[in-house]
Amino acid sequence: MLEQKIEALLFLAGRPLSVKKLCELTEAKKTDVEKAADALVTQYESRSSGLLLQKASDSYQMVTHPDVRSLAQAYAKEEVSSELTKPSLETLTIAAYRGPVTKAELEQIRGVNCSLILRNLLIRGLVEAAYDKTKATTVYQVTHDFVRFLGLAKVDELPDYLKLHDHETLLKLLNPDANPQEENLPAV
Amino acid sequence: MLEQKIEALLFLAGRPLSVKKLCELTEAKKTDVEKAADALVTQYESRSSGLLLQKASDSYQMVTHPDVRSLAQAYAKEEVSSELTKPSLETLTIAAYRGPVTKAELEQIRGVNCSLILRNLLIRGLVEAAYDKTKATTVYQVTHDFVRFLGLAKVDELPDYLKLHDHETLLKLLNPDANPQEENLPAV
Amino acid sequence: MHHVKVHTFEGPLDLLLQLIEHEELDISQVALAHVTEQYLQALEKADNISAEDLADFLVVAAKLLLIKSRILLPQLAVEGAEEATDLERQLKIFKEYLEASRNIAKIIHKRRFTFGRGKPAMLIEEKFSPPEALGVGDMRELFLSVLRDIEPVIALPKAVIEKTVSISEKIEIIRALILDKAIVSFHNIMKDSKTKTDVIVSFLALLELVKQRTIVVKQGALFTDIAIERLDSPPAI
Repeated sequence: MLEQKIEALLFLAGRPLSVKKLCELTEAKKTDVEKAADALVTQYESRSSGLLLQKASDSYQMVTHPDVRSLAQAYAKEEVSSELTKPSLETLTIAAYRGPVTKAELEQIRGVNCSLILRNLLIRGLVEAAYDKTKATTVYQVTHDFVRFLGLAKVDELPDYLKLHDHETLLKLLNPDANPQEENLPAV
Repeated sequence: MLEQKIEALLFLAGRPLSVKKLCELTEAKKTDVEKAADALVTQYESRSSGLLLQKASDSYQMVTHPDVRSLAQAYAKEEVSSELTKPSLETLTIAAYRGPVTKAELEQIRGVNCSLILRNLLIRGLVEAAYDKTKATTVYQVTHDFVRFLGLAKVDELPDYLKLHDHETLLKLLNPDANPQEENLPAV
Repeated sequence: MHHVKVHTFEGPLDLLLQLIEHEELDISQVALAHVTEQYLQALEKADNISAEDLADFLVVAAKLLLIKSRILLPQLAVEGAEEATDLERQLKIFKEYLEASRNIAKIIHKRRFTFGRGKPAMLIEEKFSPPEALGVGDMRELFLSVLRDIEPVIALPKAVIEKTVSISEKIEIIRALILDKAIVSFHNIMKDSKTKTDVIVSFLALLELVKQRTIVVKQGALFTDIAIERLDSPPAI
């Protein structure tokens, strides 16, 4: 059971975890944690897995097997530089015209969950997150780098910015008071 | 070797990867990728691992095992809102057993219009939409975020899956002529 | 006719199933005919049915009506057998998935949740990588297409049967139809129909159009002419 716990934690962390940290998280003794982690290291070596557990002086890390190194690099490249899909471009555009915008607003506008797309736009440095104290939530907007890439000084230089930023259609969708029929929307 | 590659990619990504994406990255054929990934799913289930590979529709995700739920939840600092209304649960059930399913089929089974409930489930990320070229219409299926509530490796491990996935009476209802070529949904 | 207390119901099939199970009957044509009146009463008392759900309830009401009339007046039972057995099958299938959804609720209740990782495992350096060939003009077009996609969502609650006809008025129409005198009055409306079967089939067709939200049925009072109006906007989604 301790082995499963350590395995799960090393996967979730994706980076080295010290023995001390593992002891805290699993509420187990140091000797037990080390014994279980070492057993896991052996287990990963013995089955021909695409993963390895690496032991450093006093920490453990789950990593990809050296045999698949080039693939790992291909994946890293893919995450940052593959062509943006249409849903991604739409989300980016909404962040530009409507930003700073909350995730909930983005999702109302697009009608689908945007978690994975936002994660990718953040990694690519196209969108940045900030904490809005008034709304008490995270808001998203396009980065300065992206605005410069478009050849603009500020985002409000986008064509029809004023008209589209507060377009009537958006207000109807996002402002339930302006649209009393929205009360009929069933809770999920 | 393909299995190791897929295992490494799912570990690196942490998010779901589609069969299509796995094919691109491994430069392997779809049938081979699916076979290898399914073998991995079984392998993770059979060894008492702290991890699980989950299959939802046409993608795979590496996740922590349900047995270490409380530890993993505490570490991931993830709030789980699994509260689902009755209509949501019904719609998700049909999508899980019958997916990919059209809106017409969903409405035929539930006897009510499902537009708003589907939109809400799409926004919550529990259902995803895809375009089915053969049927020339949009189809809906459950996502990893939903399967993660269940703690199962695959939706076909749900009770009575075969009966409800390939329900004889259901097929008769949807297609009274028992002619699979004809797409004629009867008027309700 | 005794009144049955029903719990909150989500849709017409949910309501039907509750009524049949309350009577401890198996799903059959006879059982459906048996609960028809209770179905209409429950519908009348319900005040939380939105205008757009009403159409779905009415379609089922029409089928119940057909089943009941087939049993009361077997001489009508020339056509429409398919529609009658449809509802029986539909309800049986609905019951299967309803039970499955209860099983799923139990599974979720065990809280055997699994967790993925929010970020990639390796340190992927945040690297500015803009989409190639994306200009401000493209972005304007994209934003306009997003707005166009929203239009039907906003229109959705409007693309329903107008509330001018209250639920109880519509229920009266249907209930009356079950009685003989209603069938007579229906003849007046459908003067051109040659047989009684024609009348019922026409009525079902009418309700199907209501369901598809292409027309609005209005009736000032019971037994006055039913006015049929075409809705301007087609259904949104």
